[in-house]
Amino acid sequence: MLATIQTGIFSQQVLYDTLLADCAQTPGAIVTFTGLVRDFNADGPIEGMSLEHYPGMTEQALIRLATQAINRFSLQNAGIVHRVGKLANHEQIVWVGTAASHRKAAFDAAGYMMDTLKSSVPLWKKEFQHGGAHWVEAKSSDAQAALSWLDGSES
Amino acid sequence: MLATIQTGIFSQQVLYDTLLADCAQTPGAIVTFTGLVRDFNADGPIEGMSLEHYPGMTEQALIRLATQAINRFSLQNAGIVHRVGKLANHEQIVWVGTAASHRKAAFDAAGYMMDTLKSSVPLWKKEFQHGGAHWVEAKSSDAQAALSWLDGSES
Amino acid sequence: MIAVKTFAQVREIVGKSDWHVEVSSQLTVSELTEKLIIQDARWKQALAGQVLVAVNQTMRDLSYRVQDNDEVAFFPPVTGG
Amino acid sequence: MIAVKTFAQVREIVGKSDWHVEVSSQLTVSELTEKLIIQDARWKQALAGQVLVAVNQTMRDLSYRVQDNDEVAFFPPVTGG
Repeated sequence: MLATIQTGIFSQQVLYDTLLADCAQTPGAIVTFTGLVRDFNADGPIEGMSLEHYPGMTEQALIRLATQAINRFSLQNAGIVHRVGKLANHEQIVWVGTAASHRKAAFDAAGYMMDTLKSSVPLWKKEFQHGGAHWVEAKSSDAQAALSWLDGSES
Repeated sequence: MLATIQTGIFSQQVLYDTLLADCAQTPGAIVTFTGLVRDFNADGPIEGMSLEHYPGMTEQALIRLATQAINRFSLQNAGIVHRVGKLANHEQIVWVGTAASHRKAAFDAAGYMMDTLKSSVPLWKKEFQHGGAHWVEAKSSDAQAALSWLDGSES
Repeated sequence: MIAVKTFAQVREIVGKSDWHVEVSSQLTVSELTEKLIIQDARWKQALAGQVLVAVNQTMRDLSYRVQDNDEVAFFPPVTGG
Repeated sequence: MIAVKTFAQVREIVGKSDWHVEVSSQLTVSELTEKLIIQDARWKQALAGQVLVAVNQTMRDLSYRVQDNDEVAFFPPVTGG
């Protein structure tokens, strides 16, 4: 299991190899998701972003998320890497990887990890635009109820 | 768009970079699926497999599959690489990659490409087991109706 | 002349991948299979299971009419991925 | 003493990330916010929008009772991924 907050860039190959190396059996299916900084939003072009986290709590949330995905979808392994700090346009923000016997579990688990990450892990995005900066609005306040989920009450 | 039949191994990093390089705009979401040879089936351990294809028709089917996924899910790019010939246990068989503005389209398109590939692209697996060899049984004959789909009647 | 190709189990049962059938006029895929069985009785066994047909690399059914210079392929349900 | 941490918009409004509140007995998160507003009026604005609370890095609501040595964090809805 791999769960990391880091400022530096990550390598697709290294993360794929790490995910695979930690599987007890050879999985039949590996799914990866990578999120990138786009160079525009609804209001026009942006000039990069920065990401803030809650040191300690954010790392624990990622560990719980990967662990719970492994249990819930019977994965052979799962990994999640999220960057924080200043990120330029087009840079990688987040990587999620899942390894399972069959493709449905690998796909479902990767989608689930991204959904849960977006609603439940303490991370905040600020976009630089028009010479200023603004915090990104959360998509749905309802989804934030899921934050409590990562505290282990459901596992 | 990337659609290839090959005997040699492929590199995760090279395929990811190729998928991304062909996008006109920076996508926000990249999903990859990789299928591996497992070392057992329902009857016990296997000793690798071989994959046969229909030269010409198989390549065309992969090109149609990637093109139709791009159109159907408004992708910025899609790729598919399938190996043929003799493959040892644990080797990579297939890679599918999708690049989209948002994660739902990238996930849905990658799942769709794998489903369609498994039911609709002329490829046949033979497993080596117990000193002999046997052709893998198709999962569902109904699904084979989808073969006609790739002929362009729906596009 | 019609070029006939076989793959996977079908190829193994009939013993080779490439066949040829002389035709004097259009005929259906079904009629083509009768000519193949006359050429080699193993075709009867090869066509007994579920077999798919492609004409010029496009999927067709048994009633499709083939003509001179077509390429007709017979193969089992696919199992890639 | 309770250590109070702030993140993102909340931190920017109150002007710094780390705060401290002396307590003589248990109090609810809601009562803790009253003490923070007394310390600095900017807390009133910071808590006016949707703000989440974690006590010792576990999500809690306003009625949760905090005690000496707890770490209480206030932050907006999350936007990672």
